Amino acid sequence: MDLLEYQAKALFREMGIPVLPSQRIDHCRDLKGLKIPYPVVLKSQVYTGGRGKAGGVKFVANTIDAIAAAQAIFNLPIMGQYPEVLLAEAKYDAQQELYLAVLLDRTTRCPLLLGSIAGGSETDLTMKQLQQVQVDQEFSSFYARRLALKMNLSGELIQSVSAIVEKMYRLFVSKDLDLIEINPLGVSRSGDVMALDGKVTVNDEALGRHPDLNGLQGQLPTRSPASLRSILNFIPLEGNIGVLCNGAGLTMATLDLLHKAGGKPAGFVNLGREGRYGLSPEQLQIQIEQGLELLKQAKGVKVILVNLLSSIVSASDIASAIASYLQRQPYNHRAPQIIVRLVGNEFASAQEMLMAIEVPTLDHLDDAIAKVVSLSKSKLA
Amino acid sequence: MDLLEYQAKALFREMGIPVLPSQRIDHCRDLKGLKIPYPVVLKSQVYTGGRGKAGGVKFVANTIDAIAAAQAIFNLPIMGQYPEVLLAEAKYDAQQELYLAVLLDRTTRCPLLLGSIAGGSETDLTMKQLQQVQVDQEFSSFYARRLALKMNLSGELIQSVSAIVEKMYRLFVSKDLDLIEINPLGVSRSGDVMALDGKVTVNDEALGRHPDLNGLQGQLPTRSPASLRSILNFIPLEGNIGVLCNGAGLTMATLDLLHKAGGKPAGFVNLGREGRYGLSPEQLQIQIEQGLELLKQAKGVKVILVNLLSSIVSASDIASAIASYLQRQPYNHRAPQIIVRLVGNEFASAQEMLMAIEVPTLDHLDDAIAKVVSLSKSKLA
Amino acid sequence: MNLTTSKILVQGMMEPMGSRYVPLMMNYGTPIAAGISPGHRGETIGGIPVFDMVEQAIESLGAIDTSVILVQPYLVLDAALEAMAAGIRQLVIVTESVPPLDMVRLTRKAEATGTIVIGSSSPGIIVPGELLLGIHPAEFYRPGSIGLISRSGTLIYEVALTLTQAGLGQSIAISIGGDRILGSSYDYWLNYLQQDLRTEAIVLVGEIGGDSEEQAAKHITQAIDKPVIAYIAGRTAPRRQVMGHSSAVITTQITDFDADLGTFDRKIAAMKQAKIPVADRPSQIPDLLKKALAHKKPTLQA
Amino acid sequence: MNLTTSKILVQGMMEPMGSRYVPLMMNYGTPIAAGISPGHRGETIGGIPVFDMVEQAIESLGAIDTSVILVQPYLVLDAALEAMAAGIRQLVIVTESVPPLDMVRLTRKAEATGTIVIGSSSPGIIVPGELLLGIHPAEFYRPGSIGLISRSGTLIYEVALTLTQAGLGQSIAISIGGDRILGSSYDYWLNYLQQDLRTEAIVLVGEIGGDSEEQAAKHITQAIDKPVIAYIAGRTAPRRQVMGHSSAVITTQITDFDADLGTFDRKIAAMKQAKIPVADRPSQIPDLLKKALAHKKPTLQA
Repeated sequence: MDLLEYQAKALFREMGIPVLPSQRIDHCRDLKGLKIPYPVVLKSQVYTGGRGKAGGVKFVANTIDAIAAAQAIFNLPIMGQYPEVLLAEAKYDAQQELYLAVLLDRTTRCPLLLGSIAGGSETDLTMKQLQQVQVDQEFSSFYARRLALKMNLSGELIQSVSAIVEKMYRLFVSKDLDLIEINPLGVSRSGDVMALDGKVTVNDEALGRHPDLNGLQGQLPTRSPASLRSILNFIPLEGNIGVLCNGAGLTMATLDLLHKAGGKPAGFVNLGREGRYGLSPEQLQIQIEQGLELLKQAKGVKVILVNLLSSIVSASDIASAIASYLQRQPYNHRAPQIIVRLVGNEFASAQEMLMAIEVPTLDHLDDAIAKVVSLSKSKLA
Repeated sequence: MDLLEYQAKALFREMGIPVLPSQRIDHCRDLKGLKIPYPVVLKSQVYTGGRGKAGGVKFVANTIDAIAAAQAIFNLPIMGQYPEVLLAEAKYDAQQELYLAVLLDRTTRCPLLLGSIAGGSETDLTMKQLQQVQVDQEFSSFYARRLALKMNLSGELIQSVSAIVEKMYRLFVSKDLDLIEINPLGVSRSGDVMALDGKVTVNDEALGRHPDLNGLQGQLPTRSPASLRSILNFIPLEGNIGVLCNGAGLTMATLDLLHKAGGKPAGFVNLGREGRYGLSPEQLQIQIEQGLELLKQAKGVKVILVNLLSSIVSASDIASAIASYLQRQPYNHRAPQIIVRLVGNEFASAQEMLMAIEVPTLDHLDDAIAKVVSLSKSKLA
Repeated sequence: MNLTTSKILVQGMMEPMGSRYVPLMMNYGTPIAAGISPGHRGETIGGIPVFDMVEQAIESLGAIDTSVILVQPYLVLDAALEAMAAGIRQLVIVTESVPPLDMVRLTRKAEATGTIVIGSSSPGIIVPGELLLGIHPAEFYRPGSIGLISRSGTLIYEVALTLTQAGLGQSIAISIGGDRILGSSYDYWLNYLQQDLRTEAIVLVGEIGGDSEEQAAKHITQAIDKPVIAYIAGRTAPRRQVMGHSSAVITTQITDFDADLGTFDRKIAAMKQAKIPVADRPSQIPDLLKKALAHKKPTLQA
Repeated sequence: MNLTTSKILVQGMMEPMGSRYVPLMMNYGTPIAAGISPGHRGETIGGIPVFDMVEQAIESLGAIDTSVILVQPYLVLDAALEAMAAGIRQLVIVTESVPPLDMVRLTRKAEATGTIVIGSSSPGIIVPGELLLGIHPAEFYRPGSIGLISRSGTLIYEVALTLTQAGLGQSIAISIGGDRILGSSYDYWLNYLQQDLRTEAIVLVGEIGGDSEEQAAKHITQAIDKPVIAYIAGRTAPRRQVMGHSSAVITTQITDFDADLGTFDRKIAAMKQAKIPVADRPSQIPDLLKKALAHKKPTLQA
């Protein structure tokens, strides 16, 4: 889960990372009660980068300018996103702008500290310019100093920058973050440092144990792991075949096969692996129904392919879940046609059950793919 | 630094260890604004144990009784201590009372979890009755479960008690405690647990990095380590010889020698080792003067023995610090006589300087001891 | 990993996954000696005794080789540390979505203690006809000589089924797990299969994200001389970058697949460079295997 | 501990203790190769180069054996971890009052990496006439054959002075440190002295609190055959229990001496049981030593 800049900065403040005085602006009229002295920077609060170039950041010197600028920013989409809030922040005179980040490196299974003396929004950072330090043992401040030295800092900046990196790391660990980034970290003429912009991505899997962060998304905070909840998502693509599948690998393989056969997926619902802690056989059946409903309602879906493999839910249980869903639907001649691919000892009875309600049911994946693609191209669109 | 029960419970509450609704009572009149429904327990807030038996804990059923009981408790010294505040707390119906503690075992260099199913204020716990678990690697909850099993708990109590132990451990580490104790942990008929009394000792050396705890002593919180500050303490004993010494080992040896020679120490000031991070040679000289002043003002001090060994402050610098202190004193025929023991290359010049102002100066410790003891027994008391 | 003399434990015995999968493992003949669920000491499931803690089970039953971990995601780290502290050196973590920083701590401890960890988010290991350490659907597998490794769950079932239907049984199938931070790598299991006498050929069922397939390709060139066939899922998967302002720098994530970027093309290129035949669909794997085995056999007999 | 081929580093070079004690060590001939103080790279003290980090110094000067740590108490843990991460395996921590839980983490890492730690709160090691790793006052010591070990600072100086004045020089003097959690034990240093060719007899200068003297007495019976003389300070020290409601249970503390209870009587009893002569005042130590050496010599020459 990504945080907006003002949410990230609230965490920075909590951890003692210096940030400028700032105020959240929900409406243009909030600017009349602004407590920060002018000049002020107004920043669009969106989840994407590049807002500066897009016009989402404006410096203003008085209330009249501020209201005009805020109106413009509220009405400016950035990568398709309109901001719901702006951040009004004091101006800072940075002599130098650094880039700092902490993230988890999957290959080495270690947190990585990243830094560059070429920070700032204009910078196109590449792997090569970034200095890296692997936190290969329990963290201690010297890892942060190691980064500062690799960044070629010297004198008092070694201590002031590594102190920031250390706080970023503590935040990273204490809040289970996927990423924490400060770009730029402004360095003033006197050597003081200030987090001028920040990005925080919270790990979704750990969100359940951070109710404070969980609440930032506007959902009710919960203490249960993500995998214990059962919120299904439809991920839209651009074709006309809906896919209901379980497991990321099998879902990807199914999409690949559809493409290869000339089909165009309209999107998919992945019910997830069976290792999902809370997923009982009964819940799998409920999720099949929810998944079919999501696909039915999705834009452009003409044919649905159900491809499910399970070690504990039999083919006939899956079939009866599909059948029970379909039997509750009012007749609609424009409803997507469903093709089911099932396997296992009970395939025959499952096939019989579904054939009886005119749902083609196959056990070979390639056959099911061919059937679905051919239907998706038929005239009955 | 020991915390009072109500301070310990504030930490418990912060960490999610269940405590009863309670209210701090500074004056009897505070009881009129009591927000906890009667019956209520009033408890003397003193640093020593055994207050229950001493009459420092009273159950009261209404405001009139409460005020009378509070007056009695405020006027009841426990081991010589009068309480400055009381704690008014709800009553709890415990079916069972457990003992739990976490402390650091010096020999194994590991935190120890302690527990007994025979908790409560009446219990005379001994090493043998207490179950112990060494936290020999990074902590994880299973250490707490290991304690619960050793305590012979079963069923749901394993989880509820080990959850408390885990929170105690987290508090122990996050606040640098020397000791955290819950005694008793009440267990209700329904299996709920409640910390009914608690004791927390904060590590003095780490206090500088916990300004929140540091402030509890009524001093201004500071972030510097204790050894960077220079507060000298006079530790009173019962004789008439004051000792100014540096280092615990040498101070103890000096006290032992005085006793052995028939002398009676009135107390001592230990200037500490030279490894004290912030102690410069100049500060050592200032501390010598402060130490002498503390000893001069201490009750019963007739003779003062100065016994200082240093690798960076020469005998003549020590001598001049003593001389400069004495020369600033107004003449007082009852001021304690000072005997100085010094060593090193500059002993001769140091001796000369001090002899000139009639301060006997010797280089052999046994000789200095003999001289001091003989003076302490002389008629000029 | 030693699968032959295993005495096996299940952590999370009385929790949802335990009660669901333990019967499957038992029916397959897996020698489960005990289950762990704090507070449930003295109970039994299908004759298997339950203990409060791992060390209690060991005290009562003697040393245990392997633990299958089925507890909820936030308790996996503690369960694994408990097992390692009790001397268990083989862990199979079936639970999905363990927080990555928990896995960092877990794998660090595993390295320090010499513990083999499979998962997290792994259906585990199946030795067809002999042993099920995890949740593979047994009916898809048949004993044979093909070793399967994958990061996927259901996709490895699909491939096993395809092989079984083509008359190619399996010597063993292992999923190293689908979470971001994993206890063991393809490389470890490639070495295992290389040494496994029953395995004649290997199928690596990969997917986009990360760089473990690329690493495996390199490792195969250097250390594996049994035939290897690869299949990589995700050629057409949608992409989304989530890293931040300088997002393209390190890593990106694929929407809903919880996989860092490691593009399909890069993985295929790595396989090609290592001269590993790549199937373009699961149903092509049996043919490629048969070809490779036919080609390889004379060398083996020479 | 290897003191002969030492290339030495000082962490905290530009901090108060560094600037105060480094000249003393240099004057004594200690081969200090570099000092560390973040932000001071490029500066020098008495010709010794200063670096920002330990690894920088090693990169420039080659491997370092030993680091003397003089940074402030809350930075000791990090300094020690930095030194260990850079491969240094001998640490002398002079700084006093390091928080105990920091020392727990420090010593755990030291054990894992095979690092010898002296201190915290130790004046360090002196090899009279050769090497000063710490802050012992050199003028109290003379080269000779008596090995000194202690937990104290100034008290070990007192005993050394007494020996020197009695014509008994010292082979080496080590304070293992006065803080509650220490990196190395008497036992380790007793073994060192047992093997040290120059050491003919050992003086153990103990004090009340803890049980390290009791352990040492046991260890001497089992593993040390050079003569040992003990002196224990604190017979008359005031006591105060600070542990809590069940205070007598585990440990108590002696007012202002920062020492857990280990009573004088118990320590003396342990020494008696191990047949170790105990001096009742520092000035008695030379006589006891001379007796022990006279008694022992024939055996050694036999």
